[in-house]
Amino acid sequence: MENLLNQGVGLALFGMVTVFSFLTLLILATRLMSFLVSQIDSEEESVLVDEDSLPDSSPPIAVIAAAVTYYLSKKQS
Amino acid sequence: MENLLNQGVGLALFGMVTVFSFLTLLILATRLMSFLVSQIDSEEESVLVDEDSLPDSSPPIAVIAAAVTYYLSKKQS
Amino acid sequence: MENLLNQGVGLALFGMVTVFSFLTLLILATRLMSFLVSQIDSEEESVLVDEDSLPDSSPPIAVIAAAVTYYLSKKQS
Amino acid sequence: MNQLWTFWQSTGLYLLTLDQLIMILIGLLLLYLAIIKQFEPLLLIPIGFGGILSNIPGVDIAVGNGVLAQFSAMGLDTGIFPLLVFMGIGAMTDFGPLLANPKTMLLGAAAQFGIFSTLLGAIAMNEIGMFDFSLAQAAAIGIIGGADGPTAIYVSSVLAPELLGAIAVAAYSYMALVPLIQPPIMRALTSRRERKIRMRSIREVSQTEKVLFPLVLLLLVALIVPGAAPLLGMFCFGNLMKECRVVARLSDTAQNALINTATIFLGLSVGSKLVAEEFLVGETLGILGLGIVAFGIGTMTGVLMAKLMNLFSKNKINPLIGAAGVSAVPMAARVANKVGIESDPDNFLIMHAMGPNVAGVIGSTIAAGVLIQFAA
Amino acid sequence: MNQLWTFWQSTGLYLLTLDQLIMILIGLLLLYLAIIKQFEPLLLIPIGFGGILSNIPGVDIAVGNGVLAQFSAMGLDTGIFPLLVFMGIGAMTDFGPLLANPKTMLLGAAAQFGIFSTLLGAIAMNEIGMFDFSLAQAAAIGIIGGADGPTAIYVSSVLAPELLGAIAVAAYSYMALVPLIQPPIMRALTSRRERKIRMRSIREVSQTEKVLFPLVLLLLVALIVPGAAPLLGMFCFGNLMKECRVVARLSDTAQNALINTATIFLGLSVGSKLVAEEFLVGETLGILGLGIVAFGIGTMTGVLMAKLMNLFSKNKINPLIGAAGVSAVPMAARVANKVGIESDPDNFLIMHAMGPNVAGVIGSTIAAGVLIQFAA
Amino acid sequence: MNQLWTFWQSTGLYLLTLDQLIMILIGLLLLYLAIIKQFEPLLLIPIGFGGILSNIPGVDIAVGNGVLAQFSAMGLDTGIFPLLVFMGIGAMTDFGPLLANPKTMLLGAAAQFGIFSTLLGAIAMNEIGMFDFSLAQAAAIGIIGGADGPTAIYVSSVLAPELLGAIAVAAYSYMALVPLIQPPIMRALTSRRERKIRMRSIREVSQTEKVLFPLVLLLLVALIVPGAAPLLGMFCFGNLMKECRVVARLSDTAQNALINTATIFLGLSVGSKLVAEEFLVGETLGILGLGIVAFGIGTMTGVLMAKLMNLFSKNKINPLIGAAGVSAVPMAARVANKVGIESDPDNFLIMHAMGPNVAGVIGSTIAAGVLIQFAA
Ligand code: NA
Ligand code: NA
Ligand code: NA
Repeated sequence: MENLLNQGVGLALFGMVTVFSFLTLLILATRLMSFLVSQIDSEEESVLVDEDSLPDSSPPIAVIAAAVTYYLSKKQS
Repeated sequence: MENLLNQGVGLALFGMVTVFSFLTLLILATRLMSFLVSQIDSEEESVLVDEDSLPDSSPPIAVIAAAVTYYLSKKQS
Repeated sequence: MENLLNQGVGLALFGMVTVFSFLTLLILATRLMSFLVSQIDSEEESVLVDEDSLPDSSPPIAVIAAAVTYYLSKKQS
Repeated sequence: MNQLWTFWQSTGLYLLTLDQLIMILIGLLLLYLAIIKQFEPLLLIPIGFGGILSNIPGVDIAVGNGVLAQFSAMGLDTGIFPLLVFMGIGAMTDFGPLLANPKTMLLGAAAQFGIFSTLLGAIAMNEIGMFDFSLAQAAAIGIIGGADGPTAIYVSSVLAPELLGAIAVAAYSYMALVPLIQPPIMRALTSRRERKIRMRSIREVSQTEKVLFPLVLLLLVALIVPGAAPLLGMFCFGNLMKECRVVARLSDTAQNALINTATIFLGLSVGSKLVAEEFLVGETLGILGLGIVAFGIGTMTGVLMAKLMNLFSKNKINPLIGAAGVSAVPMAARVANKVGIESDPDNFLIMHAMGPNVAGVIGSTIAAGVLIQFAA
Repeated sequence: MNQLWTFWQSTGLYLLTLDQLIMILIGLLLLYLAIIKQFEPLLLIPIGFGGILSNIPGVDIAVGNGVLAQFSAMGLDTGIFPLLVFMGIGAMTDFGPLLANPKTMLLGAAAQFGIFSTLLGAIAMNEIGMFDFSLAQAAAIGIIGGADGPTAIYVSSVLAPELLGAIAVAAYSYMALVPLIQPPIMRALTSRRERKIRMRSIREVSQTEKVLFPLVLLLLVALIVPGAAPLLGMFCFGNLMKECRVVARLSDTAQNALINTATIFLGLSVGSKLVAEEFLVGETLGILGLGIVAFGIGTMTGVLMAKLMNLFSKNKINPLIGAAGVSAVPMAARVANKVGIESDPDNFLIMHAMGPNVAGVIGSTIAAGVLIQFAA
Repeated sequence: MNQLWTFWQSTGLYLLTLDQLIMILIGLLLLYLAIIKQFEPLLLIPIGFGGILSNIPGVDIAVGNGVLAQFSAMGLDTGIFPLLVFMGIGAMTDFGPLLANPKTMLLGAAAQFGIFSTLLGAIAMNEIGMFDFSLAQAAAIGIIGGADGPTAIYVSSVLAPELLGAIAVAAYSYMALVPLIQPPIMRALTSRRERKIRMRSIREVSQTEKVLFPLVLLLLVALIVPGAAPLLGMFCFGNLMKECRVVARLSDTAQNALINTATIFLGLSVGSKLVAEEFLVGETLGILGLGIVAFGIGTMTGVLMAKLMNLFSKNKINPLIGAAGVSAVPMAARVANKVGIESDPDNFLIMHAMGPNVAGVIGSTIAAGVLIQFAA
């Protein structure tokens, strides 16, 4: 019984700390994200959702291949 | 075979009686329900579906607690 | 390994022949279908989807019964 | 060459049996009835198409891990699909006309004679040595007389899954044939004067009554015929969602996306039961024959009950609306209206017939509950 | 005669126990609350109706192969239904107000004190010998303080399925009671001057930020509290589908047909847990009592955190919006607005309160992740 | 301190492996392609997001009782999700242009060379010792050349579930890249004069033909390639529901709520296959390489077949529409139209290209049936 109480207090403290830490980090991450977006947006017009755009000429699918290759080469060495 | 015939006749009779009894009771219950509704409706305006209403000040959730308490007290005695 | 190569070449040839044969037959079947439809349509007005039509007086459900009967009679003989 | 021979042996041309060919033709016939004759297309198109798929040789569709076998295991063997369809029908049903004139429920009771006389008919066929139906099978056949598709499918999935295909096909086909089956019987049993009876206009029913009715109905079922509670429970739940008006989004989904999805899956699952070994048997003929008798008797007893009630009541009922008691919503109510107009072009019976029509749904569900409880 | 006796023994009238009668009455009470008082009707109507169905004697509905037992096994025991509901809520959530003023996330963090103090309260009840809750059970009870329905159901399905019925009923009931529970606490903890604080107008948030936010959130969860990833993952997925604007048809289905279907099934499944043996126990009283304390403490700590933040910041926060940090979206935000208007009829707090309101959802999901990871 | 250590060991920061990090980045890349580049977003958003969820360490999402593992077991391993998507596509397909000019089906046949040459390519990679693909794996890779998402997923779920993630990613990525891959090949193989060929205007097709076509197609499949019957059967069923016009509510649900729900679940399930151990292997590189070759060869053979047909026919076909035979509906047809307009701004090929485009779907389904029957 004593043990359960200890466990409970521990879990409660720890849980509350985690929730606070998480949301504090989220505030920082969100601010950083918003800051970066505002920097990029001021440089160029919004890149999002251009209905008429077709894929451009440097297919980023190649990046997947590159990532896998790189990963495999590192693994083998 | 004879047995199946007996069973079948019994089930048919019994089923038909049940259907009739049920719907007769349902007529009575419906009439009673409509009568009670008309009585209540004539006293007050329709209580149903008032979009703006917020829960009133005597939370009926307490009734659940009361019901469980009452039930438990009876059970223990 | 050699075996897999053989299997692969066989499957590829055979698959391509099947795809071609199938679609060639489908061309023929489609043309036949369109021809028959045009013949029937020229005789009568379109029979499809007449919203007001009720089932007519010769219930084709009888055909199911007839089919089953015929089938069973042949099977028993 | 060897590979060509293997291929030839894998084709439908080589593998197709006569049984399968006949079943495919029956599937095409059901599609024809559904599309051209507009026989209950919502169910008969999936059933017919599923029937064709199930009889394609050389591939597992309705058996093993086939997709229709999986649909069937998921929602037909478990009863889930017919119950979801029934919930959706509940969410589309208006009990107003019934609440305005509750005594017409008796018409919905009387028309269920069709169910029980068909049950007896099936047993009589046993007696004369034609078939060998068990009590459960006879009960499942009887439910065709309930003129209610999901109820028929649910009951046969419980009592006689091996007859499900034939029973579902018979139930939906005869429901579609109601405009042919009923009018001659209705005319034969009524005088022209009776057919001209005008009924009093229907009172307006308050929303409170409509909200309370599914609960009253459910509680009465719980107290008297618990076996009907799964079917009627889902039906009443759908109806309550509709009438309470505070969960419009749920009611909307129950009436559209959910019932449509369940109908597609239910139809395909029923179609998966149209395999030759189960369908091309003498019993199917017996079921088709008994089914039409069931509809006839239900129509008859509905009309006769209306005439009987008129002997004791001063507010006369037009006996034509008794025929609507078989269910077959809303077809049977429309037929009552149509036959009524033949005798008096200004006498619109449709609203009066909706009462017994939905009462017939309740009645056949109660009958179903009794059969499941006592014939299983 | 014998058959009549058998029939009588099959009726609900004969079989009904006092427990079942009480549970049916509780089911009717939930329907009354949902329909007349409009207590979270989307969930309480299916829960209440399911509760009635589950207590009908003599037929398997919530047990064995009954339809509600099957729904429950399919989507409640597996967590699928609450996760789908959560995905749909994600697709309906606008993080704009939160992104405009991220520091209000702290309010959503503070209000989760309700969860953990309730956990301690449950353990305290053990200490004084009232109950015998395990740590997992205490954690599941605590989550009621999260004021978020699907999260509460998900957590209890993992940690304490035997308490699920009572916890779900308590969570939804108290969420509906937020307009009664919160205002007195909010008024007691704030001065009239504080309640009149006007907040700066909210900046416009770009679409790019809205698209990136669910991904930032998910990645942070993945790195820190993986246990919250199933819940928050489905939530962020729904939100991304909405905000990215290139899959409007998927987002539309997630917000309508899919969430509605999942809600119907989830509610009925929760209802299937309202069987007498599990619900009519002393623990239910404890849960109901602890639940209201949880809401009260969450409200309190939310408001106090706002006051604390005002000590260190020049852009003052109206402490009323701290109460919205409990979640109970969007009810708690509306309550904050309403109480604010009492003091200053021109001070509309609703948009400012939406930030902590959705932060409260994130906060309780993180708390849920911690509880699942460490109390299981 | 001990507890902090336990917590630290439970975080993603501690648990994350390099493999998982790479896979999460690949998931983010897929989302970028889907949202910014609009690469088949309907599938790539769920796949990419599912891929991220599946690589979060310390929690069961794509394994064990995790929600994505359950979706996958429910509908991907069983084939149900791709079949439902295919049914919905059938309900959205108009066979009119194909029926108006049936001989263009040959273009849809020719373009399937891409499938079989890729199969040979995979085996050739074995021969030179790069990989060790089995016949079933080679066949599953080949189906990428079918340029049809649900078909590719269905076939790989049957023949090579271990490659499903890579195959699905490749198939959808290359389908999105069709506007880049096809035009150079089309221009290289045709003269400017050929590209200017104007085709005769398309005859109007009667509704009767449209209703009968899915049945004719299904029966031919049943007789010749039963292995394709599950896929083509569901496709034809969807199309029949649309064209018969008597079940508009079912067709509507198949085209909206049902296909959207199936797409969400299918995408997440495919995402659950993007776990590092299965995706970060050399085979994935081989699959990506072979996939682009498959699209190229399919385009080539489609165009060449059109030129071949022109040798024997007086009604000349514009060879650009041959490229639409690869499927990739409707992207490939649009590309044919666009390349045609380059040479003659008044020559609209889109309707002519829709015929081979949907014929390509039929063709790849037949190819899939052959592969499933003979490579399993
Ligand atoms: Na009936
Ligand atoms: Na919360
Ligand atoms: Na293709």
